[in-house]
Amino acid sequence: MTPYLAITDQPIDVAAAMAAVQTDAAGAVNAFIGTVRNQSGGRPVRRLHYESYDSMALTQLGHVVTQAYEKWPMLQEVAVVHRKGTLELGDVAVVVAVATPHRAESFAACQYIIDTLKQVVTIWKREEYEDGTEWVAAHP
Amino acid sequence: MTPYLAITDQPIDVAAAMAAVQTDAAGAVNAFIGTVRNQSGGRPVRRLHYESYDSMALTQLGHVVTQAYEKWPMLQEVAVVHRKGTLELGDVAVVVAVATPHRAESFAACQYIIDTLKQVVTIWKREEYEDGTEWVAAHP
Amino acid sequence: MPAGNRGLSKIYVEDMSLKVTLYGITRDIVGTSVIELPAPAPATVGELLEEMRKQYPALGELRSCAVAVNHEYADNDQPLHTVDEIALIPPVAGG
Amino acid sequence: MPAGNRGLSKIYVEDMSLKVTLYGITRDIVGTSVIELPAPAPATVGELLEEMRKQYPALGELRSCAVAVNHEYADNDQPLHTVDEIALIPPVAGG
Repeated sequence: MTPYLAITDQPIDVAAAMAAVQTDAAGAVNAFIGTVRNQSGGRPVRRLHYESYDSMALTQLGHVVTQAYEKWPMLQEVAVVHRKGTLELGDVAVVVAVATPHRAESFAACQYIIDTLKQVVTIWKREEYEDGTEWVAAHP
Repeated sequence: MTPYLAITDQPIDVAAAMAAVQTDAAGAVNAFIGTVRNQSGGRPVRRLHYESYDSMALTQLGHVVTQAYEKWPMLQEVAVVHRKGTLELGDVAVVVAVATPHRAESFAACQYIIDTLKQVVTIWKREEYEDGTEWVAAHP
Repeated sequence: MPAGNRGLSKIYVEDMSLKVTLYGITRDIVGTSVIELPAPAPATVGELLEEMRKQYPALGELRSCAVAVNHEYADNDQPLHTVDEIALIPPVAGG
Repeated sequence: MPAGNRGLSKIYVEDMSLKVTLYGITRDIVGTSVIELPAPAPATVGELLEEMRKQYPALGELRSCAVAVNHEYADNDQPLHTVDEIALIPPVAGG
């Protein structure tokens, strides 16, 4: 039940993260994969740069996963891997994988983790366009 | 946008199904993986046997995916692979993967497809226990 | 539709035999994977189900038993033809 | 808590300097990744934010700017100590 949480500057191995959560007791695995889109708000994106405050990000990620275990006691295994550094179009930025005995909870827990991750985990995204860069969500 | 739908007696390549849906235009991929649990309703399960009426199953699966495209017009790519034959504990029975520009729709569309698949797709499951077998859900 | 065609159709229905494919627990109940119903065969899905349940009462104990015609779920009033691909569909359990 | 300890604590706060680490757009605004605030340094999270916004008004234009103390989000009334790991946290955007 120890969650597999990581922040890495290496390409994410999605299959490994999903394999990490599979057990014979869990019939359902839900995985969310966030990839680099070629546009953002209609503006063409060339690549992304993720910056992370690693030690705090892992602390906060641990809190998020603990909350998920509290909300869904049947939650069995969790893996969250977030990439940092420079990412090209199509690269995997984040994978969240959860295993539960039944499928409805796998969807709910996975969605809770990615939604909450986006609110509290100390990772920042800088989008690179044809004509400059911008920190995402920095200004109102 | 042509969905990748398959019923196979070979082990499912989850990574291939997920790769099949990834595009530079879709930032979000959600995948559901159903695996063989070691118990069902508290009763230990030794293995599963799936039987499929393939031609109808693929027709019905096509309807399900078409309905998903109607409900979520931003849905970009869909892959559904279901295994048949004899499966051991931990084996992947089904994978549903969808790609959308934003993440909320990826969860909703993926869940719709697996939920509806379970209602209409002509695949039958026979659970094998220590002391016999049973067709799942056959009787009230 | 001319009366002649209606008469022809009627004769055709009375003469036809039907093949019904059985899956899952319905195959176990009937004891074979294809059953042939000789003429005069049921003319509609509803008549087919009635005939099958009469011959194999265990079919009536299932949670549900649908009929598929050419890969689509069929209503009771759908007519059946020799060329149709007909199947009994017990409760599905994929996923 | 004895009065003597309170007095000691007061002297300690007035004497201390603080190091604040800056991430994302706050580093761009301040122009460095670590800023050292010499004694007398702000005694609480709220005072730190007030001081930083005074020196760098662009921080006030952000959607939000939190302070983290030892990897946890901190309220305005949380006291600060030299040994704390302190960071400015502009709006996060992971995932």
